[in-house]
Parts: sequence; structure tokens; C-alpha cells
Amino acid sequence: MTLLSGPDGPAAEAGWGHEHERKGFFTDTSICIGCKACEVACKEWNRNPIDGNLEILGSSYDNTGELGANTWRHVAFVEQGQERIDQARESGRKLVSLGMPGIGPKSSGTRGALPAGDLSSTDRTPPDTPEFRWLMSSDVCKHCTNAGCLDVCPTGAIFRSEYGSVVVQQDVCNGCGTCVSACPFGVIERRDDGTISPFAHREEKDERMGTASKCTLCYDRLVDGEEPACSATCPTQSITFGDHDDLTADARSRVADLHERGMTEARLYGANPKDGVGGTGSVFLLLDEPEVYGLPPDPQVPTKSLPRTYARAGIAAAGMVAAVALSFLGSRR
Amino acid sequence: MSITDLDADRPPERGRRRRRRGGGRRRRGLHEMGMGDGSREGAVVEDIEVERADQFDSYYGRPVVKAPPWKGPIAIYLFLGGVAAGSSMLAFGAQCTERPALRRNARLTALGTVGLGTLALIEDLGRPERFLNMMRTVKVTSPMSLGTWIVGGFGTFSGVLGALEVDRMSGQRLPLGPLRPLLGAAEGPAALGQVVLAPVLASYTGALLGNTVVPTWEAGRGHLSYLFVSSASLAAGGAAMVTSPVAETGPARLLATAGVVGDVVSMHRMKESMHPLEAEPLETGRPGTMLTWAERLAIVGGIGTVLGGRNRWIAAASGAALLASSALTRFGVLHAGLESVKDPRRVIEPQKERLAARRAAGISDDSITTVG
Amino acid sequence: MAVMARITFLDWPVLRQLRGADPTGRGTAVTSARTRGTAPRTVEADGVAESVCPYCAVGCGQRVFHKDGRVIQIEGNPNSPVSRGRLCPKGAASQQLANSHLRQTKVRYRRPYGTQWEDLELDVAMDMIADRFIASRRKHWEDEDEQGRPLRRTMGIASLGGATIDNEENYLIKKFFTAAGAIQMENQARI
Amino acid sequence: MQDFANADLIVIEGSNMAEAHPVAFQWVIEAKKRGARVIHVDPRFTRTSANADRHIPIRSGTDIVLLGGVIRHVLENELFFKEYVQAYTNASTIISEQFGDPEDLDGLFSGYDPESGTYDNGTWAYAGDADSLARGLPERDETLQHPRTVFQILKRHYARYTPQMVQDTCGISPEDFEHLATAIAENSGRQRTTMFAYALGWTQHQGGAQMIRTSGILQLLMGNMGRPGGGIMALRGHATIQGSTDIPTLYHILPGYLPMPKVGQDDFAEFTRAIGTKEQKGFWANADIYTINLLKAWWGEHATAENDWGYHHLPKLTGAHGTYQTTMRMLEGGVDGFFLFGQNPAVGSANGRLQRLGMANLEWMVVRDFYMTESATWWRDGPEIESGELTPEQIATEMFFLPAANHTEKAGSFTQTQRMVQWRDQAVTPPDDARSDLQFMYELGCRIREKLKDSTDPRDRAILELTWDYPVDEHGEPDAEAVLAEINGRHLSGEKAGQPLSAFAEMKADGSTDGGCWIYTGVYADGINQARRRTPGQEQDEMAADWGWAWPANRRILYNRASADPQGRPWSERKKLVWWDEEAGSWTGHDVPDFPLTKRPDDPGDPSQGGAAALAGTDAFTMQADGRGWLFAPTGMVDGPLPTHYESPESNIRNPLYAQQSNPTRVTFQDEDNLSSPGAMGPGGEIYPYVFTTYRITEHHTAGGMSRFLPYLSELQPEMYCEVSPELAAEVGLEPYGWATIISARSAIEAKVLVTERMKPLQVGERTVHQIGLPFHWGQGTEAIVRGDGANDLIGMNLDANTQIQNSKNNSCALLPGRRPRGPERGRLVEAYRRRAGLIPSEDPAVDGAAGAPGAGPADGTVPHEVRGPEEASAVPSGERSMKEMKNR
Repeated sequence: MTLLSGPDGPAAEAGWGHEHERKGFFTDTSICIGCKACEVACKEWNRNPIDGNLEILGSSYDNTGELGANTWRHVAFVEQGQERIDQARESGRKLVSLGMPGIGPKSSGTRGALPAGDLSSTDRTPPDTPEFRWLMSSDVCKHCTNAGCLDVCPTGAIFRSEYGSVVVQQDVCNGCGTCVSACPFGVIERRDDGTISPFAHREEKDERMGTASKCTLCYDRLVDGEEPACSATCPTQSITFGDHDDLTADARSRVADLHERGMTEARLYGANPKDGVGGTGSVFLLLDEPEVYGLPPDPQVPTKSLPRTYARAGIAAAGMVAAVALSFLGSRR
Repeated sequence: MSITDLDADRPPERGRRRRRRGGGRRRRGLHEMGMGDGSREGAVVEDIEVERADQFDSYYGRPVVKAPPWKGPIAIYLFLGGVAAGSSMLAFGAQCTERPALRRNARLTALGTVGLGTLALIEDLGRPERFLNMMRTVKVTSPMSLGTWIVGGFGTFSGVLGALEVDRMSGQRLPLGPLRPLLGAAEGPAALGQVVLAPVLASYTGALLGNTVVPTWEAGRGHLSYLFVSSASLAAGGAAMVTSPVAETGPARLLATAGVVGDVVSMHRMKESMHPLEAEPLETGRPGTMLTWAERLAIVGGIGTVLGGRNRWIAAASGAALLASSALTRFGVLHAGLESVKDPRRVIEPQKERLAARRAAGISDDSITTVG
Repeated sequence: MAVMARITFLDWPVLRQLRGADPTGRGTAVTSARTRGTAPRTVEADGVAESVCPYCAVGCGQRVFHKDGRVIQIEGNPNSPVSRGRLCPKGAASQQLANSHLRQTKVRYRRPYGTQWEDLELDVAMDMIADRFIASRRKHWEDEDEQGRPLRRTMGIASLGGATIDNEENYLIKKFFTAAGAIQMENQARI
Repeated sequence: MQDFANADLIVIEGSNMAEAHPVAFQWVIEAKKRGARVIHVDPRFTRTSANADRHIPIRSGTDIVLLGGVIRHVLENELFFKEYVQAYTNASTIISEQFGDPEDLDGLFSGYDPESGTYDNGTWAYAGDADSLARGLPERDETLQHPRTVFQILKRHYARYTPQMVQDTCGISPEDFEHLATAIAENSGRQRTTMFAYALGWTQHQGGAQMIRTSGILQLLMGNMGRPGGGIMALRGHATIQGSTDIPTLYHILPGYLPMPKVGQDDFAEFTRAIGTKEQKGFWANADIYTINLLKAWWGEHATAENDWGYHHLPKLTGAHGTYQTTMRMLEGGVDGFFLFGQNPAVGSANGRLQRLGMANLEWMVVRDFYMTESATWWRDGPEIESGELTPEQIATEMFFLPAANHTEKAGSFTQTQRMVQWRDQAVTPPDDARSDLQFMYELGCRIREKLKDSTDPRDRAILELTWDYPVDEHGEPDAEAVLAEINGRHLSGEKAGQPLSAFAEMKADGSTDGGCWIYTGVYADGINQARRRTPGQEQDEMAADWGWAWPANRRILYNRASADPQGRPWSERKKLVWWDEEAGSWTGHDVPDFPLTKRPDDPGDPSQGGAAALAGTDAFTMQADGRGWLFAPTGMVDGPLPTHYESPESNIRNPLYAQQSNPTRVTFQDEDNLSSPGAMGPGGEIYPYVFTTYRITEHHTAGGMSRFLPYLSELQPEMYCEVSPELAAEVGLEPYGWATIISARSAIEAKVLVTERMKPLQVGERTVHQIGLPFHWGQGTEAIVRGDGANDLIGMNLDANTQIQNSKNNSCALLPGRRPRGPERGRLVEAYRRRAGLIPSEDPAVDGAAGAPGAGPADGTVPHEVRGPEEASAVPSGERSMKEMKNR
């Protein structure tokens, strides 16, 4: 019995066979305009409550704060100056020199009818607006290959769908909250409050109250052949939905393209199946270190070390048995 | 800056209200309210201001991972589960070594604590009426799932044994009817089952907390089970010292003493193994205070047990101290964990360090961040 | 427990774990009956109307799903060559625009110097407005200017329209107001 | 919209496109992916800047200097598209000898009348004899050397708009200027095109129409008009704001940009000749036909040749009757009744206080909306109630709130920003008392007609004779398609009687056809609702001609004749759009050609006939009386034929170019609550040292009536805020995310403080200019989910004379840390500042501080409640420019 998902991919390992391609998102933050349509479309489709006290949160234009029980798409806003941009460019460049899977052959295929000037390898002049930048990025559940929340769920409320996504069955979940502590990205959360309409109809009952809640990759749309609400609405297609393999390939070529244009700050997040969660179903193109966006730099699914943890628990149990036995042996009357 | 005399008529600034959700989680501290440059913020965690570290990046100081929605009842469960586990083992020993009072009291303690503990566990669910959904599956990847089955089994055996003891105490006046012989026949198997499950019950909670990404628990992954069985031992010993006559509590005192030693040692070793940022919540704030007192009470209780354990009053007092120590340990560890998520540095710094260490060691193909 | 009761013994996930391809209980073994019957709410719609977003002037296509006389979902129309199915947050919130609990669907009336809103029949309200229109039109009627040149207009009535009223509506308003001589007719277009 | 993707350079100026038009921005991203450059010129670094290749911060209101600088750059360095300019613009046209330029008159054009504050544009005319001029054949010098050619005048006019002047006026570094100018020069010509996009960042200035003109001149010089990926994209802000100017609910025009008659125009022929003469070139020559068809549509059989087609039923204008003039009239008690159709002036119009006081002075008003907006509830929870100035018991206004049907509850058409008419199908019926405006207006009309049916008063004839009979459904909702059919027009007699017209060319002057809006003729061609055509975009080319219907004649790019060279060949293969097909003997291409189909490129035109026949084969600008794109606008603009920089009236900077400080034709209203800072023209200007500019953000819509009542939008931007630079925050002592009070000469509001490097102080000469950003979506009330002070309360009713649109983008204010005072103290704070600025000296109240100052508008403070600038501005349809001008929202 494997604790972690094997080479057949997460859906196959969860009993689904190979009928469906694994689906996912590619979020290209370099073309995000921070409009938050994804947040709204998500809430509209899923009828999720609003978040917060209707007060400015103090984080640029971000007033929903973070992913949580009610907000399944969250747009981060980060304002940065020159020094930080240089650092980001440098750290991106370093990733290349680390000898990681390198950038593929240079291609300018996406350039359209006219070549936009010669961008040969020597010309690494970074693009304009170098003094300041405003990063925007739409975050979402990662739908990990090895999903902590799914692994620790005691009720089977969380399951791996045939699309490889990780979905909570809100009719099953009893709100134990274990999954919340097992998500390395801080995505899943128990819905303990929230209302869609702040003034009217406060009594309106949300039948999903008290259960764990997060992005379902719009499972209830995928079964009908529709794409998720957020990617469908994204004006600039910063969010795209599709087969995971295709998206990862797109992501790689996009990052190569940006590097070629001198934007060495570009990097992918979640596209490496060898990482601590086995790669993510939602892949991101970031323009700075992950932590700048509130993402963990080296997430590890807890299940990875579970055998060792269990072994420790076993030894401890054995030790307790021994201690009790010795106590009785040591206090013979 | 006062420009007109009318300034005096302005209403006072509203205090910054906290966000409704997330309980006491604070969305921003003073530093984060800087320039909106989210990339470069010192973090302010509740009540403790951490100085601004220039090397540190986070998103407005907001947490990276979330704490589980666990509150007091979970700490109570951890505590009571430990007492139940230890008590049942004492009861089994007492049964084998014919210490009837200890056996009876320990069995009743086990039943009472496991029962209350289970109620506490249910109480903490978001949808308590769906408690039985825990029994839908058996998931090896879920300590909570396995734990549920352990508690379920242990509770059942405890029920049988507890019923027997009550029946005996009441001079077989329980309206058991034809069940009485069955119950009697079940005593052996039930006691055996109970004692098999007990140590696992005491130790699995370490895996439950350890198998998370909550920084302090995650870092304590390798030690929490040791700490918890020790705490269970000293608490169960303490409980026996409170409930049972000194004549029969010799093993309990020994177990308690061993527990104290294990408790103190494993806590220290756990902290030593941690990144300073991960250990910090165990040493500071309310959890730190609780854990300091837990240690003090354990030592006091331990000394009392060793030196005055044969005196009924000193034994009882020491037992009470040990029980309190165990409860504080559980509360302390729980809250230290909950506290540890509030500062994103506790997640980011150790992760960056381990990533850097792997890279330094030549492993560079397992990063979540790539360029191709 | 209601949920447990509905599950037949053979449907018990533990047994499905043992029987099936999902021994770790992380996929097919643990799905509930409701999950297996998942369908989007849009399939239950009585119909889909093709519409246009009412916010800015880009003119994004919308598909309006409705059921039992109520809008249940509004999405971008992928066929639109302008918007290609995409919507901004406002467009994406248009279902709420229609169904927000704050929406006012009854006539409200406030009498002069009144301190509260009152109820009023729509029919009565329309009649009152028609009377007032006629009276105010007469009261401020101007046949000619001070030089005796024809004006044929009234200054007693004004209107200000948003720019989310249809071309056909604008046309009728312009037509009637102009015929009535009410020239003070304005629109968001000048703001 | 899709045409953005064809551009090689996109200059977004005066628009925050990514935030205000996110879905359209996909085409900008598309263009970027195809290799285009995007430059954003804006006072603030916005979400648009974040996705541009370069952001150039500019001092608000100085766009004419920046673009004038680029014009100078391309003229001096001969970088303009010479062939295009010679063939398609009026560069070679010679201007009247009497013309005087601001260069000679220190900021004024010839023909200025200081008494009225208006221009007589007679001296701006083309040179030539009257008959030739009438036929669109002025004197020309094709070598462009004659000193009075438009080309030479233009050169002289912008000679001092140097990079140094740009720096000293706009606060833009020579490097940034160089970048912009070079990018535009490099991305124009045969092979490449540049597109401009603007929005209210240009229109909401006193002089905003001229900002748009500046980009028009530049685009003509660079040969970017009428070509793919070129032109000027007006990004309008409301679903059918284009439609509501085409088929206007505006005082100054009739459907199809026909002007409203003015007092004294008692003769029908005289009226139509003022619009367009039969001899003149282009399509305005048929203005009489368009008018007759409109009158036939309205008064049917009662409109006959004998009674001038019912022309005398039309009311006459005596001046501007815009929304702000109406507000003043309300304050004077001259208006009894007021209808609001989904509009929220208490929050959305300039000087919210005067708006509310005006409404408090009515006898009755009707609010038709979805929600209880601030304009429905001001009498119980408005700021004047909070301050204690008014109580409901004192307010006589009788209020009717009638719930409106929303866009899913009625069928009808919207015209989007690119003139494309799109039909909406009805999904559901409106709930309870909610009704469409169509039904409301129709039923109100029926009731009024019923009540007047026995009237013999000649005043009522226009109402009683009106064609007012539309089929209704079982809920009483009129059939919107029947209305659209009337707008389209139909044959009234002959063999086609009853059939819809298919093009405005079919309209007749003899009463045998009708049509409510000539430019929309064709939208119901063949009895088919063309606006409802929905061939999926995926199945069409980028032009998508089979989706909806664009006026005129389903043409997607106006003046597309100019996409071909004078000989009719595409300028380049890459920028091919419309060309002459010699074999077929007609124009053809990807779009509907904007030219008489079979007129050869070498056709000299027939000046003896008017209209389309008079056009030469190279007269690409078919709506212009001379067939040319106007670098120099002899008519149509009330404040000058060439864009000229003036400072905003409240600006604390002296005009670096001329002694004339501010636009001499600007319109203002005298009221104790409509005062202005004297700016640089008086000592009091320093009391209001900072510039504030208002704007829209993605998460909200206009005055909030369609967003602040929606939870999902409210949570995204829950509070009113101001954006300030770190430098300004330090100067004033503002705490990040604390509160600030912003005080203008009109009002004081409070806002949360966003301290951000996105706001950059600009060095302008000796002065550091701090600009403050204020979104205008919030309003004080109790019904919306999120509420706050309204930025429009700070703004005065000070208008552009061309458009009568207020200046929202460049006003002055003071800034204090902390919240504003409550109750009556708020008013006292405003007053204290006014007093310090000398706006209300004790003995001489209500005098604009700018009055009498050198170079200031001459009549400031002397004309009570009146406007300067004649209303005929946008009422005269002079072709290309005026079409564009209509788009200034």
C-alpha cells in the first residue's frame, strides 16, 4: 500500500483508472491585471460567503487577505521598488544556474507576424519600467499530487476525483479540521462563519457551515464538460485550465520566453513532480520568490514522513508498555 | 499636526477592529502597515513584536499555513486520552498483580476519561452530528482515522470493564440480567484488548499533531509521541495516586516518576531539535508559561512522589500536581502549535534553510520553484 | 446519523476500500451518493438567454441561465468575438445584481415632509406621476422668448438617465419628452 | 476592440484600461504577446501601468503639452507619414488671413470676445471663395510651404512644445518623452500602426475635448487613422453610453447627432442648412432627409411637407440646458419634477451637495432603480441630514421610487463603445412592481395622452399627434423590436410599403419613408434584427462582421478608405483592410468600405453635385465637408481650432506657455457652494496646495448603484480611500491605512490612506507637485453594503465648454491627517479654509478668487448662474471630430 501517489498519477492511484487526463490550472501572473474576476466568478458559482469586516485590510488592493473557507481564489497585490526587482531577477537567474531542468531552445514563435526586433542571446536588456512594479497573482488550491488534506481526512470526505483534483464532499465532512493543519499551502479551512448578504437575510443557513472548504476545481462543472468558473472568466487568460501536461508545457515555454526577453525573475511554481508534494495540479508562473506571494518556499506533504512518525509513535508506545511493566515489576510487594 | 481649531472636534480614530473570522488571528501588525510593499515586511504576531528582519520576505506578514480549528476541547481530549491509556495499563497491571482497588479505580478512571475525552473530541467538530462519519473509512494515511478506531475500540473495552466494576461496587445491582455472565466472560478479553490499544492511544496523538505542517508540531514530529506517552504515564500515575490507597499505588508512583523523567527529557530534546523560530512558541507567551508550569509541576509532583508517595496526602497532592502538569503540557503544546502559524517566518525560514541545505548538498532537482 | 443511515452496508467505504481499486480510501472508495450524482446547477436551467453585460461599454456577451422565472447563473458567452466568454468582476457578479437581497421590487412613496417611505400601488403611482407631469409642464410652459421667438417648451420637468437604459428606451424617452417640450433631458454621457 | 491586437504600439493615455475595461484589455495582452509595446501615460501607476512596458507619470491636465511635444517632434524631424498627410488631411489647406494663433496673441486665438467669454470662429475659416468653400474646395498648397497652410500653422503652433517644455509642464523627463516620441514614430507608417486609447482621463477636464483632438492630430500626422491597429479608441464607461448619445437622452441633440433646434431657427430649411448644405461634400449634405425621416417617425401622418414635417412641434433651445444648468435651475426653484432613470447624481455628479440641495428644492421626483441609491434616500440619510442642515420634515420633495427591471428582465439593445449594437434577449419577467423603462415611458405616455385627449390646447398637439402605439405582451411590456424597427425606418408608400429600410441611402425627402435614427438604419434590414446576429466569433475573422451590427452600415472601422493609399492599394500587406479592386470595379476588403463602393480612387469628384457624388476618390474622411481629416478644425470646437495648453483653473502652476492661464471659454456657475481655488492666480491658491484626481476602479461601477449593493463586489473594495505618495504622507503626517481629510473649496471628505510609491511627486519647474488619487464610487447613505464619503462632493461644477462635462481630473485640495469633523463642524472646516483662501472675504462674498487676475478668464465672477460657451459646440455635426466628440464618455 503506497502512502504517496505513485507513477501512474494521482487519479489512477485513487481507483479511477486512466479515463481522464489530469486537469489543472496554469496561472501566469505576468499577465494578471488584478481585476479579481476570478474571485467573484468563483463565489458566484460556488455561492460562497463574503469574507471579512468590509474594511480595508492594509495590503494594497487586496481586501480578501488570503485563501480560506470562503475565498477560493485570492488575488495578491505586491508593490516593489527597483532593488527588489533586481534581487528577483538575480534569484531567477540563479535558478537557471543551479542546473535545474534548463530552458529549452530559444523560440520566438509567439511573436506574431513581424519579428519585434532581434532578441538574440546577447541582448539581455531587461524590459522597461524597472524602477517599480506591482505584482498581482491569483492564488488557488494547488490540487497537489500528494495532497496532505486528502491523506489525513478521517472521514473520506476529501477524495481524489477522476480529474486528479482534490475535492471535499461537504455532505460527508464532519468538520474535524485535521485537513486544515495538513495543507502546506494554507488553503483549506473550516467554514465557521460568513454570510453572502451582510444586512438582509442573516438567518440564511449555509448547509456547508462547519465543514472544510476549498476549491473543487469546479468538479460540478467538469462533470458536464465545462471549465472552472475562474479560468472561464479570466479576462487576460492569466488563468488557464486544461490538461495538466499541456499546461506544464505551456508554462515552460512561457518562462523560457520571458527569460529570453530578459525577465529572468520569471519562474515556475509547482511544475516539478519531484518536489515535496509531488508537483501541483495548479502551476504558477511567478515573478519573485514564492514567499513574496505568501507561498511556502519548500512545502512538504506531511504524509511523506508519516512512516517515520508512525515508527516513533510505535517506539513510544512500546516504551510506555515497558515502563508500566517495569513499574509493576519494580514494586512487587 | 493641527491646522485649525476645528481639529479638536474630530471624532477619535476608531480602534482597529479585528477581522471577524479566524478568531484572534490578526491580519496585520504595525510593520505590515508600512508602505504596502508586501514583499518586505517584518511580522507582528499577537502580543509579540518580532523585530523587522531585512532578509525576510512574506506577504504582509500573513500566515502561510493555517492552524486547525482546534480549541480547548482538543487539549482536554489529549490529556484525558493519555490518562485513560495510562490508567488502563495500570488497571491491567493491578489485575495481574491483584491490586483490586487500583484495578477498580484505574478502570473507572479510564472509562471516565475516555468517555469525557470522546465527548470533547465530538464537541470540537464543526458538525458534531456527523461524528460517526469517522467510521466510514480506515485510512492508514490519517492518524486521526486510525486514532478514531483506536479510541472506538478502547472505549468499548473500557465500557465493558467499567460496567463490570460498577456492577461489582454496587453489589451486582445493575440491571444487567442475562448480560452479566457475558460481561464476566468478556473481562479477560476486554482487559487484554484495552491494554493492547492503550499505549497506541497514548502515543498516536503525537503522530496526529506531528503529521501536520503546523511549524512547531511539524518540527516536533519525532519527539511528540515520546512526550505524550511520558505525559500520559505521569498523569495516569498521578490519577492513581489521587484515587487509590498508597498501599496499591507503588507501580503508579514508579510509572509517574518515569513519566516525569521522560516528560522533562523529551520536551528538552524536542526543543533542541527545532529551529529556534519553531521552538519559540513553546517558550514564550501563554503556551510558554503553561509549559514552564507544566515542567515545574511535573518536577514538584515527581519529587513528592518519590519522597512522600507513601503518605496518602502527599501522594494525592503530588498526583494532582502531575495531573495538572499533564493537562498544562497538552494545552501548552496545542496552543504553541496554534501560535506558531501566526508568524510566517516560522514556516518560511526553516523551509528556506532546508532548501538551501539540500542545494548545498548538491540536491537541486526537488525544488518546487523551477525555471523549466 | 442521517448520513450513515442512507449508506447501505455494502456501500460502506471500508468495504469498498477492501474490494476495490482504492485501498487507501482516497478516491473511488469514499465517494458519497451525492458526489456520484454531481451535476452543475446550469443543467437544471429552464433556458439560457443570450445577453450583454450591463456594466461598462465593452459589451461582453453573457449567457443568462434561468429556472422557475429566476436567474440562477450568469456567465460569459464564449461566442462573443469581443469578450470571448470572459467577464470582469462586475460582469461576473451580475447574477447578484439581479438577485441581491437588497434589491427593491416594490413601489415606495415618500410624501412631502414625510419621514418614512410608504407603500403605494404601482397603478396609483403611475397616475400620480402623469398628473404631476401635466401640471408641471403647464406651470413652466414657455411659448416664446422675450423677443417673441417661438420656444414651445417647458422648463418644469427634467430627467437624468443612466447609460444602462436600452437604445429603445432612450428613444421613447427622447421622443415623448421632446414632444412634451421638456428639453432638460440629460444622461450619464455628460458626466 | 479586437483591433487592439493588430497594433504595434498602444498608447493608453487618459485611461486606466486594465481597471476600467478589463475584458477589453485581453486584446492589449494579445497585442503584447504578438510583440507590441504598451505605454501608459497617467498620473498614477495603476493596474494598467503594471501591465504596460512603460509607465510615464504625468501631471494631470498637461496632456496637450506632451502630445503637442510629440507633434513637434515628428514635424521637426520629418517623421510624419507624408503621403498620408498630403492625401488625406487638410495639411495643405490654406487658412484665412485673419486667423491669429495663441503664439501671436499670448494664449488666445483670434475672434475672442472677452465680454461673453466665447469665440467667433469666423477667423478660423479656410481661405477661398464662398462657393468653393461651400463645395469643400478651399485653397490649398500641396507643397505645404505656404505660411498659412495648416501644416505651417501647426508647426508654428507647437514650436515651443519642446522636450524642455514638456518637462517643465508635465513633469516628464526628457528620457521618458524621447521613449514615447520614438516609439510612436517607429510604430507608424506603411508597415506599422499605433493605437491610442483614452477615456475619462481626457474628457473630464476643462479642455478635455482638445486633449482628444491632440491625439487626433498626431494620429493623422502619423497616418494611423482608418487603419488596422490604429485610430483612437474611446473607452466608454457604460453599457450603452454610446447608444445614449446616438439615440440621445441629451438636451442638445436629436437621434443621429442632428442638433436640437435653437431659438430663432423657425424655418425648417434654415435649420437643416445649418447642419449641412446640399452643396457640401459627404454624407451631411443629406441632413434634411435625415430630419424629415425622424419627424415622420415621430408624428407620422401629421408630419407633412405643408407643415414642415412637424418641425414646429420641436421645442427650441436658448442656451445650454445640461445637467449642471438644470441643477442650478433646481436651486432657483425653476424645476418642479425630476426623473432619474438609473442615475445617482447625489453621488455621481459633480458637487454632490448642490445636487442634493437641488433635489430638495423640487416638488416631486421619480427614481427608477434596482436599489435604494443615495439619490433615492438623500432626504433621510444624506450628508446634509447628518450635518443637521436639513431634516426630512423640512423637505417638500415628493418621492416616487419605482423599481426597475434589469438587463435580464427585458429585451433590448445596447451599443458598445465601438458603435456595435448588440441585442439582449429577455430571460425572465421582472419581479413584483419592477418594470422596464420602456414600459414605464410607454405607459406614462399613454396615460398622459389619455388625460389630454380632449385638450384643444395647441401646446398639447405635439403629444396627441405623436405616433405612440406599440404592441405589448401580456405583462404590458412593449415589444422592443417594434421600437427598433421604428428607429431603423421603413418605407411608408410604394411597393415596399411597410418594409424596413436597409440603408440610410434609401431615405427619401418626400415623406415616403421614415426612420427614427438615420445612422441606425440597417439595423433592422430585411425585417431581421441585425443586432441579434450571433455567429460565434470562432467561426469568423477578427472583424466578426456577423456578430451584432455596427453603425453606420455595419462598418467596424471608420474612415477605412484611408487604410489604402491614394491609388487604392493597401499601404502594406501587413496592414491590409480595405482596397480598390480594379477588376470588380469596387472597394472591397475585410470591413465594409467606408466609401462610395464604386467610386474609383482617381475619381476627381463632381463638385457640381453635393453629397457623396462630390467626394473625390481620395476624400477618405467622408463625413467632413472637405473630405479630409482635420489637423486644423475650422469649426466644431468652441475653444480653438488647434489644441492649446491651458492650466486647470485651480492649478497652482502658472501656464508655462502663455499669459492666458486657463481655458478662456470654460464654463462655471456662481454659487456660494461652487467656489474655486484661485490656484496660481491668487494668493489663496496655496491654501489648497495639492492636486486631486478622481477615478473608477475595477471592483466598482460609477456611483455604486450597481456595485455597492452587491456583496461580492463590496468586499473587494470596502472603503473609500485616497492614494498618496510616501513623500506626501510624510509631509502631511499621514499614517498608512489611517484616515485623511481632503478639503476642497467645495467640501471636505474623509478617506482611508493608501500610501504607495505608485503615486509619484513630480518636479515641475521649481515646484514639487503632489497628486492625490480618489476613487469616486462611495456615497454617504445607509442602504448600500459599503458606504463612505463621495469624492464628487469635492468637485465643482466647472465645465468644458465644448461638451459641458465637468472637470473631475484636476482640482486642488488641502489634506489633513485624521477623520473629518461630524455634524455642522464639517461645514465650518470647509468655510475656514475658504476664508483663509480669501474666497469669502467678509464684505465681498462669492467672488471667484481668479477674477481680475491677469490672464484669468475674463468674465469670472460676473455672470451669475450662466454659462460661457455657446451650446452649439457639439450640436453642430461637423463630421469626424464631432463623432469623436460624442464619445467623450
